[in-house]
Amino acid sequence: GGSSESEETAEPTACETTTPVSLQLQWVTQAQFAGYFAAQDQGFYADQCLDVTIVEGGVDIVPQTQLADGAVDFALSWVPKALASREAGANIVNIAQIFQRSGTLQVSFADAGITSSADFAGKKIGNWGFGNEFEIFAALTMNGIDPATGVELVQQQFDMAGLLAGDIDAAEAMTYNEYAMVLEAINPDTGELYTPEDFNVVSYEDEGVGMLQDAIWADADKLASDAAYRETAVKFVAASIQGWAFCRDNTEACRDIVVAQGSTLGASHQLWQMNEVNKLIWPAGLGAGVIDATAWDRTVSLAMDTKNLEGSTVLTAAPTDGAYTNDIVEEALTILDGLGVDYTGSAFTPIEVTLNEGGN
Amino acid sequence: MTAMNRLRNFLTPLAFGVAFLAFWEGAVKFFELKPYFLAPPTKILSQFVENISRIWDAASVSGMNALVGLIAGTIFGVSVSFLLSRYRALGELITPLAVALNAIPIFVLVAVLNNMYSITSEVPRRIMVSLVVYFIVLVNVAKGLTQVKSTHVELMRSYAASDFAILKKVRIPNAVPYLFTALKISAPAAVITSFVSEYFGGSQNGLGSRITSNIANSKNAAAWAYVLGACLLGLVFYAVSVVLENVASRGSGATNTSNK
Amino acid sequence: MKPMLRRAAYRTGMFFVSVALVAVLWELYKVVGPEKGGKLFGAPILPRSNDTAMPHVWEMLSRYAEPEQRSPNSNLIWFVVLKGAFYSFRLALVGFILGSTIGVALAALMSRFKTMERGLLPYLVVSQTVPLIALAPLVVSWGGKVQIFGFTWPRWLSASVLGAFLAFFPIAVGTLRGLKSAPAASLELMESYAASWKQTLFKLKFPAAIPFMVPAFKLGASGAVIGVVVAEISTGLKGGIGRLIIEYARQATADPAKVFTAVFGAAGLGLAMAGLVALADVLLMRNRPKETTT
Amino acid sequence: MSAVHVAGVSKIFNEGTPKQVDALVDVNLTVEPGEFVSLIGPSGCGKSTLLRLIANLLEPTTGSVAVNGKTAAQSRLDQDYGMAFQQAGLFDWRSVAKNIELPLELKGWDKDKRAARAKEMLELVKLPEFADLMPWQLSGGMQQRIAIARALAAHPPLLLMDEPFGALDEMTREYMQGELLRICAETKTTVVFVTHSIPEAVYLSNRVVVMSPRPGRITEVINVNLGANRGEDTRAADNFFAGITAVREALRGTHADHANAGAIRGVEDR
Amino acid sequence: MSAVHVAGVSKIFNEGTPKQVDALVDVNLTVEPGEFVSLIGPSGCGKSTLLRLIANLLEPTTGSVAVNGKTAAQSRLDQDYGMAFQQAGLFDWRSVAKNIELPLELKGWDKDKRAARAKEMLELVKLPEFADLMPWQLSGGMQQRIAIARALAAHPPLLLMDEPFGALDEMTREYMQGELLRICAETKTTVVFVTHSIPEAVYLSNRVVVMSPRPGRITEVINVNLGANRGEDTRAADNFFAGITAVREALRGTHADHANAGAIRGVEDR
Ligand SMILES: Nc1ncnc2c1ncn2[C@@H]1O[C@H](COP(=O)(O)OP(=O)(O)OP(=O)(O)O)[C@@H](O)[C@H]1O
Ligand SMILES: Nc1ncnc2c1ncn2[C@@H]1O[C@H](COP(=O)(O)OP(=O)(O)OP(=O)(O)O)[C@@H](O)[C@H]1O
Ligand SMILES: [Mg+2]
Ligand SMILES: [Mg+2]
Repeated sequence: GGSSESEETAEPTACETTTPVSLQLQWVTQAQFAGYFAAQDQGFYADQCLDVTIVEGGVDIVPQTQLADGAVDFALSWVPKALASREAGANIVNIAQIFQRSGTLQVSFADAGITSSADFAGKKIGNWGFGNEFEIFAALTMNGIDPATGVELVQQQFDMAGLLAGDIDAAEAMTYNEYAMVLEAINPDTGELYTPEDFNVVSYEDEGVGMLQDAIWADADKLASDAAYRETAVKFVAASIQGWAFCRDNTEACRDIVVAQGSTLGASHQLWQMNEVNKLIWPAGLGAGVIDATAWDRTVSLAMDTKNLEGSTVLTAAPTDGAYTNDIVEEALTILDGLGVDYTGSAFTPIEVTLNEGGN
Repeated sequence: MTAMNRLRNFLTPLAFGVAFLAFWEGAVKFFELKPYFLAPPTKILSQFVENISRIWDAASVSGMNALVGLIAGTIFGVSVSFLLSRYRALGELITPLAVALNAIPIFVLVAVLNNMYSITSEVPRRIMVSLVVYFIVLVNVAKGLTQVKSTHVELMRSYAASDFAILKKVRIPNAVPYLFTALKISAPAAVITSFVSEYFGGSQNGLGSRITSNIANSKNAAAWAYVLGACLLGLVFYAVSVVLENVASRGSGATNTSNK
Repeated sequence: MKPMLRRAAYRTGMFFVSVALVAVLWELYKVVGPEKGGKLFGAPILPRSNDTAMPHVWEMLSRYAEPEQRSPNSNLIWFVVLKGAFYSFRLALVGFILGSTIGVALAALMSRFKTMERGLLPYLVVSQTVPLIALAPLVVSWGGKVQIFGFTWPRWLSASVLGAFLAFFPIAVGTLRGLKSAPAASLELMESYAASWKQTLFKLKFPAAIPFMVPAFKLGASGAVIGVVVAEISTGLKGGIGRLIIEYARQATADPAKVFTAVFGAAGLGLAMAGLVALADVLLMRNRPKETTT
Repeated sequence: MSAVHVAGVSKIFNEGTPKQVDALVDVNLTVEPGEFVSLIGPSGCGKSTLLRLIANLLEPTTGSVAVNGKTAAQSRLDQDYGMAFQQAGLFDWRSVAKNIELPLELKGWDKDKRAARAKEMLELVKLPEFADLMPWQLSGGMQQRIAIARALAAHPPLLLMDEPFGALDEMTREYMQGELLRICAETKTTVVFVTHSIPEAVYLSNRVVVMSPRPGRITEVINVNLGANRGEDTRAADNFFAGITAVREALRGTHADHANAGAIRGVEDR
Repeated sequence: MSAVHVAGVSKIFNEGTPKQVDALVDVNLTVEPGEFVSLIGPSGCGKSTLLRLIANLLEPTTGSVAVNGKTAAQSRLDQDYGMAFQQAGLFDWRSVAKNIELPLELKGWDKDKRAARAKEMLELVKLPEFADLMPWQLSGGMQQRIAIARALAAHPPLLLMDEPFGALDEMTREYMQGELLRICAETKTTVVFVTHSIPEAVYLSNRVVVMSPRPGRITEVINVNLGANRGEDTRAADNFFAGITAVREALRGTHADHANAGAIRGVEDR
């Protein structure tokens, strides 16, 4: 838009007024949200005349309903969960698909022989519940395994102790978090840390049932009716992507920002997480945040076909129009063009991270 | 008069309940509350009917955890309070601990118990329920065993009765109403604890985890259908304990034996 | 007063002795118990005695002296836990006060109008069977949105409200029983003075109810703590002990002892609330005849 | 104008239900100012009910009750009487002085005036040094004296007492009887006094009203004037014993088959 | 051989502590078989303590207690006495008959023998039709009669009673006194009876033992033999009134400054 034109040139000039904006995270502070913290820390939000409050999540916080309730201005949510809320009346819209890939894994000990989702049958399959388990159901459905009878589904605690203790055959793990947890633990047989060789990892992205994850959602009604809110959304997405680009190029600095924000996870864990999250975002062929219609459609169709424990599907019908829009993110990328930010990250190469015991 | 009273005791709460539900339904309709925020009672009821067999299954899992824990905790609590009444020094030692534990949120121990046992088993949840019940029973029954009328003890001593005879003929009968009071408190607590302990992971077959996962999936009406199941389960436990208490106190004639 | 203090000191001493005893038993079990857990009389109730499931007591305690994170300016864990417990304590206190106010008001209402008691009491019982985990999301969603008298509902208030939800019930029931405990002769006396309902309530019924209210308040206080901790876990409210429990539980894969620091913190929080009520008990009951126990 | 005038009063509880109790039937009683009248009779004969009717704590089913020439209701509002029960019924949470001040507080007296009156009453019952103690720190007899002080605090012309000394041991009781007589003489108070004890009724009263149960009625009124200066010697005097015998005779008639009277409470009450 | 022989007994509670109480000092008392002896005296004079010493529920500090020629301890083991208290102290959870059977149960009697004895005792106290009721379904007087039946169930030669009628109203009390006399005459039981009531002591006893407090001692023993056939008329008889006067005189001496006696309980007890 025209207004953003003027701001990008007037880079250092003070804002006349700042717009207060709140963002609801899905969970407590960690590198999964580094881009937003970086944007705040590096002043990218301030540059856009935004005063951003980042609101942490919890076990029962459903970010998209917080958004729909008007408690916050924007929320992060995985796409299938948000679509389910949308079907339940939350009028929200995906305005930027930050994570381009799914980071969900199913981790098992190498000797358990679980090398693909087809091997899940009859096993104790861990998951976190709270709507983070759809990919597991999708994989089961794909393999013709009945979630209620074909496997034993177990809700994991906050840690991975269940896997290490042998209570669970394969545990749900995010590349950037729980997978690191097992690699930070001591193998009692060797007295050393576990190594990747000790485990088999099933990646849902690779299995073809990956669903879209962290995306920025906005209030659809306000977006349509409130020009100021729309403008804020554009600026917010732009500054956020700028933050993620910063983290791509400054992995360790971003780790420090997150740690400074009060994450109690250890530093090596956070660095690992930062690095893995970068891998989910970059490279972004269409530009960071742009929603890839193919991936979207795959997510939607999986959500409509996947039956959960109770035999119901995530979605009963295809989402109504306006579940996502690329308009906002495209305007945002225009702003970033003006700032000279690389938002495709085609040259991105991840760093090598060594995990320490306990992630410290 | 009495028939009239009984009718009133039944009709008044009914009227309140109907008014409350009507208000709820009306509020949802009037303010156009979105389903993810609050579902109207009619929708919850239809979900309840629709999912009745699943709710029954989940309720039997949570209910079994609560029941096993309740029974185990009660047996354990009663046995230990016998020990305490017999060995005063032990009582002096354990009672402050039991009183303190009653004041702290011990449900957080589930996180620890899940690692001490297998997360896939129901044992940690049942142990959690037992613990909660145990301390309630212990404190109450120990009180019942010790707070006997001094006339009664003196009378028994005048009969040259042994300590065991005093325990059997005075202390235990005196403690029975206290036991049932403890049960009345611990029965609902057992149910609630069994839900809360599903919060920390484990098999996803109980009411607690069904409620949270439905809420996480924005299936609010379904979640509240499970909540309704949970309320009914809690009420069944409570009602049974009240009936037991009444049966137990009928013999002793004391209508208000509830004593904390 | 003096012997009462001595009694309290004795009980506190006994408490610490028994806690120490539990610690000893814990370590003893670690020596004799099966590494991978086991069965007793056919039931799998023997816990695993390995260091992941049951860390050594000294491991737990030594954590308090360690920094929370490895970063140089990290606080020591004892400080973090203490701060978290104090934060939750404040929330629990707000919840407790809120719950007490509602509970006492309901009790007064029910003691005034028989219809209210008939109609309301069963639902108060029902209300307590509603799992907190179902209410949490609903109440949480009020945070930052609901406006009361021009101030926006802060997120922490939701946690306090859930605390109040568990606190109000025992208080309402106990207070109601207390209000009804006023002896018939005293009620008649007030009537003979042509005292108004309000005068009777404040000069007779409430003072007479105090001995019933104090134990009810004790239950209410522990309810408030439970409510707040559950709510903190549920909403991830930053700053409280509930949040520390999830965070440290997440690290239990590699550091199983750490979570115990927060668990003990929660215990301390409960005890602090109980202590507060006990203090109120002493103050309120100081001029009352002491119970004689056999 | 008589202090109490009960005319044709009957009181039926739970009328028309299976639990109907004819507590009082056609009771007529007049008490003159300054008189001391005792009500005596077996348990359940309606003594307390009659007292409560006078106090307007109950409404008669038929008949009328007048106190000091006013309706019972009006005289309750005017605080024309003070009341004392078997249990002293002091409020545990108020000091002795504050207990005495209670009726004055309810009348809206100001603080100084209340304190002055409490002091005066404490002197009347000879316990001035106990003002700041809590009731439970006093013996039963002292508590009962405080209750009398409370009943008299507003200087009511009429004192209604329901077995006030029933819980005291006999020796303390005799002492309290003497005190009550002295206080009433000093304050010229009219007293209606319910008791179970024949010697007590005889020792205290100008007239003893004997009642009988099922239904509750007045069967006899006995004049026993032992004179103004009763003392320890009175209790050994012949006319005291004569009075006792007269009241016992009157009661014997009302008190037939006592063996299993009032049996099986459980069946009766629930 | 005397039924009770108390020689040079004193009892000091909490000896050597600041809370020391000299409950009894140098008490000597002999009760002959078949005698009815009452202990009377102001509150705290040690009546209950003396009774408990006889029952071997307490050990004397000095002196000796013999019952039926045996030590008190031995006679407790032999169940030589039955006991009854102010509160009937029935067990709420046992039926009336089962309450009476309790002491027999403890002696190991078999079921039929117990049931037979319980029936016999219920007839003795004239409540045969109440065997299967629960205690709380009975009136206070009936409960007290059951308690007496329980105390007598094992046919002990000695009955120890601590204010057994203290909680009853005066009319029921007089009735119970008559019953007690009848039962004791039928069973030829020796009775040591604690009471606060002068007429009760006089009516029941062969001898009235008057005690005084601080420290507890026996000040006088009054013979009041009203004869074997006491009845309602006895209570109007001159020698009854004479007995009352004698006991009152004896008590008056022990009972000086009553006004504030036993004051300030709180300070004294803790
Ligand atoms: N509120 C009431 N409802 C029903 N019946 C009552 C009520 N109050 C008293 N009665 C009945 O009325 C009768 C007279 O009772 P009242 O209390 O006046 O007797 P009383 O002479 O004072 O007896 P006591 O000597 O035991 O105090 C009794 O049968 C009693 O059960
Ligand atoms: N177990 C005890 N420990 C300490 N002091 C006691 C104990 N039992 C009685 N006393 C004291 O001994 C004294 C005599 O008590 P006792 O109970 O024998 O009196 P009593 O004559 O029966 O009085 P009452 O008429 O009030 O029953 C009292 O001062 C009492 O406080
Ligand atoms: Mg009465
Ligand atoms: Mg005594």
